[in-house]
Amino acid sequence: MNLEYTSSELMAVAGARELSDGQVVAVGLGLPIVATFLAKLTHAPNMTILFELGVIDPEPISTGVGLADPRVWHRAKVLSSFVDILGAVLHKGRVDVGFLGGLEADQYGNINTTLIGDPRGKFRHMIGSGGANDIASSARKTILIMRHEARKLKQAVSFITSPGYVGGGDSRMRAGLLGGPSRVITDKAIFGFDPTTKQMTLLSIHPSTTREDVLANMGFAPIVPERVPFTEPPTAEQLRLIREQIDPQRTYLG
Amino acid sequence: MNLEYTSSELMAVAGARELSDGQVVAVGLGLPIVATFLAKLTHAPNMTILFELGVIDPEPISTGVGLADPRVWHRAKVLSSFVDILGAVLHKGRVDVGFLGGLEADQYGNINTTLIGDPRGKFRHMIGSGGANDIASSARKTILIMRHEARKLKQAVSFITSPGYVGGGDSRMRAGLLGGPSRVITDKAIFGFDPTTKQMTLLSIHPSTTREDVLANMGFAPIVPERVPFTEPPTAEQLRLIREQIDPQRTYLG
Amino acid sequence: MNKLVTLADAVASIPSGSHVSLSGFAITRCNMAFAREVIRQEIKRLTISQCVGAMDVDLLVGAGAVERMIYGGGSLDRFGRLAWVNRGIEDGTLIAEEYSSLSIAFRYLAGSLGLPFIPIRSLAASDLMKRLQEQDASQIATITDPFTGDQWLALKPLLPNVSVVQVQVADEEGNAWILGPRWDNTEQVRASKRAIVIAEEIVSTEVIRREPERTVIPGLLVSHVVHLPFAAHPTSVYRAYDYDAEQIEAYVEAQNTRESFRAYLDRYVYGVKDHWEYLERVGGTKRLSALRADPILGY
Amino acid sequence: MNKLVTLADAVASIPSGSHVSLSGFAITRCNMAFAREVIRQEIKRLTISQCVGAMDVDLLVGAGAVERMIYGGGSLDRFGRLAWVNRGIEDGTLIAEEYSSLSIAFRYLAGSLGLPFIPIRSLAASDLMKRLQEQDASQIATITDPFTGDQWLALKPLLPNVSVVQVQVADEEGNAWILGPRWDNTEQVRASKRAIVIAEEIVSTEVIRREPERTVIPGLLVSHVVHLPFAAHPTSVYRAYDYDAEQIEAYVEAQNTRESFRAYLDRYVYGVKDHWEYLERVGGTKRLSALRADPILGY
Repeated sequence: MNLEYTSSELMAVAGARELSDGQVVAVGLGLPIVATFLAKLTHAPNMTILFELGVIDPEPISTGVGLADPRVWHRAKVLSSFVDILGAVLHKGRVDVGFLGGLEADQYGNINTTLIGDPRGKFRHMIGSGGANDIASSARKTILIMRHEARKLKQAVSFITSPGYVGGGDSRMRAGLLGGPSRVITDKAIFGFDPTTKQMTLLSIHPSTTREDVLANMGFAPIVPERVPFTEPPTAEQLRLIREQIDPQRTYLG
Repeated sequence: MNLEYTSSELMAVAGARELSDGQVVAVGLGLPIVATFLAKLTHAPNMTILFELGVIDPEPISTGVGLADPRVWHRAKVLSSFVDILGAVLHKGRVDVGFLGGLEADQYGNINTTLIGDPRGKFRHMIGSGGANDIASSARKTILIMRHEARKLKQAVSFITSPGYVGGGDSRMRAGLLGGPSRVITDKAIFGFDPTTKQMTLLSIHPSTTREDVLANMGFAPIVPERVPFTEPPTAEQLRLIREQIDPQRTYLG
Repeated sequence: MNKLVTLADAVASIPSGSHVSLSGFAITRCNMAFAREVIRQEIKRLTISQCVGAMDVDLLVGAGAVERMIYGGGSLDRFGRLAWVNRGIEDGTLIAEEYSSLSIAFRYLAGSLGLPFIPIRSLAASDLMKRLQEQDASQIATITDPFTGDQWLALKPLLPNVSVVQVQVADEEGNAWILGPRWDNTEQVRASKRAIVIAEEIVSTEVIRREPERTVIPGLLVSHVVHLPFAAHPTSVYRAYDYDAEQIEAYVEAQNTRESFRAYLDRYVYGVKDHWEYLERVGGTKRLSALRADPILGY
Repeated sequence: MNKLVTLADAVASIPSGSHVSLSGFAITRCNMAFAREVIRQEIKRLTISQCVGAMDVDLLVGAGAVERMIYGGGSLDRFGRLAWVNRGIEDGTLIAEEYSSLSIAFRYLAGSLGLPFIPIRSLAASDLMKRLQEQDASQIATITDPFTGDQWLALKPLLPNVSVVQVQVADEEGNAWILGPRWDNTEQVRASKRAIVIAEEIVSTEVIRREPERTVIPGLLVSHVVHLPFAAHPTSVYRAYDYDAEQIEAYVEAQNTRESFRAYLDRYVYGVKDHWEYLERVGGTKRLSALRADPILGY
């Protein structure tokens, strides 16, 4: 069976697949919300979902316009505070997966959502951290979803908002940080990280693209194993859930 | 007019007189509750009353059996937590008056509620601190209500549970503590503290007693000014409020 | 996920030697049925922590289940003293680390937020601090405020193995509401590795979702949920039932001697096979109905 | 004590140069009417803090009322960016101390509890930390855990002069309930010297006494209470009204140039004498009725 799907839908499905039942997941804005609720509605019904501002286990009516929208807090089991979610769950060390979107990332999974350009010269300021730095610092592992473009997957980011493996090797651990990035999911491929050097490593290529296309659109050379499989495509049921239930207004899947 | 009253009633009235309208008062068990609610019902209607376990501005049905009794939380405006009351109000520095009962006190207003006897030998263990140490450490000032006996007003207490002026002079300040005791109200007299040496100083003698009786029943010699007035007796209205409204079961005024 | 189990199963999850934080305060919301079951299961060498020592810990100490207490003082309010705790301290059979209410609450708070330590003004210049330093110098330190140079006391986070918390309302996942003041309970639960929730009422998660602002214990922290009406008897649960003055007085009377206490245990702990038999022994439905809280007053 | 005043009187209590913490998060519970009145009263040189920068601060920055921001990043969610904040940072006219949500929340928490500083794992190895250290080395320090010898970052408490908080329900003393998540609001209020409560509904203290567990802001921290329906418009207030998408889009459109923003201010801030005239200008009762929250859904 050949299904039509968008690259955003594939990213959401790939993200969902990285989550296991019973995990505690801190979710950032955008596609991570779609991916997380897809997992919850399929193979991970006992997952606990956290939004930084004080929300546990909502059943969103839609993805809303963002975390400030009561549509995404709908039917939550807990409505509390930053200190309760980012402090007593995340900083305490109880978050299994932090699920973030990114503007720019480098080969060690360091994320920039603060500024584009030269921080000491001309730059354009963006959204900043929110809870992203906190999640990237204290979650047991982090998954990043972002667009695959050479100007976004950079050798070095303009500004490290949320640290990945910092300068590679054991530099993250030496900075006193737990966990670290486990996956980067783009619209062309899925990456992991080398266990020793902590460099980004190609894990799978999306069906619609090629290895050359993946590598030509990156600002650095990831580790590429000899055999790289294709990413598993979405199922009809996953697409139906995304389109009819999770993001019917196609806010994030446009 | 000559009114009959008990020494406990006089102590409660004397305690109430030390409180001003608009103050934030952290109240311990026993007579302090009676004194504080008497002030609230008379000259200090805008006083804020705190109980350590998470209670603000209750209207007790009776004094109950203690702080664990819902009768004393009745009609509170806030029901929260230790951290909220002892942390965000007291430790933050917002408590004007801490109102405590004591088992033993020494000439510098150090309070013992932990043990009687020799802490390194034979002793009898009592109630310990609860919030008393916290209140004595962080309130702008502390008022103590206790029985007037030589074995309770001691040269040195067996154990400093809640510090007063520690060793006198500036030793409290040097320990990093705010405020300090302002009054000790017993069933025979009212004491203050010398502004420099921080020794207990006789301020007034209750109408039913004498200067000799006061001094004979203390384990140390307080500073005694040349002229010591008599303590002002309760009014008929104060007695009515205590007996009919605040402690009708005479739990504390027996 | 449905975490409902029997009290016996929840208690059996606690190995001897564990650090357990209890939710009681003097004579209210005490883990009494829990304590009775711990005694029946012969769990020993417990470390018990709570801000204000309560009837739950005194019963456990009296029955020999406790090795160490970390607490801020306590009593049975006007009913009496924590006689077994006091005696254990007096004769040296109980290791007691005595703090104040706020210093225990701050230790739980530090534990709940993953802080390495927490500065505090309390305890300074007191014999509480002196004795704590003598007992175990590794629990309290002094630290210099890096911004002002001032000296502060620093407390270590308190990290119980399990928190046992008596609540009015929970769902089967452990999402729970506490009515009335919460004293140190929410920090205890967050500081602990896991929590056991003992609830007077179990409601559908649909009810929890209706007022999620009230969920002070999130289910993700909870390992077991026990549905057990009158679990705090003879202590009170605000808006559920009042304390049973006669039964607390019987306990205080029993505290007098080893023998009278043994008789108390035989009658109310060892002599009943479970909580339901205990409730019959203290007077059954008739007595318990008399304790039921007035819906307006809450006690 | 009755603390009810007009918005104008509450705003007049804030001198230029004050540090004000705002209760908004992106496009919800923003202090919009407050910000408009601050601009009309020409209060200047404010320091504004909040965990997540929101529409309230962007309007204030655009109108030139803000000298310095202490915040953890922010946006107008899918509607757009904090364009004035961003531009101020880009051209150097705004001093911005940028943190993360938790590091701001912890700074408020330290302020609220009277802690001299608070340790945190966040910010380490990030350029946020590097830039903060360059900006003002006195705000962040490293500290050694006295128990383990580990190095930690220590943050200074955040101590605003006044906290302005948009709530659903308050009494005339300022005892207030917040429905929905509270993000950093309760720590902001406790860390601040005093608070101004802006309430959609004023209830009798009798109502507050009925469910005192819900009182997340105690009146003792509050200096002024303002009763002002739709005070957060065009942002939302959970269980009161939804965001006004058209009006937020009009704001985003106006962010494009100095001129278009001046026209926006003339129309919605300077061109109206008070909040009631503003509400008429954005469509009056007909428009506002359309935004009223569904009683079940809450938006």
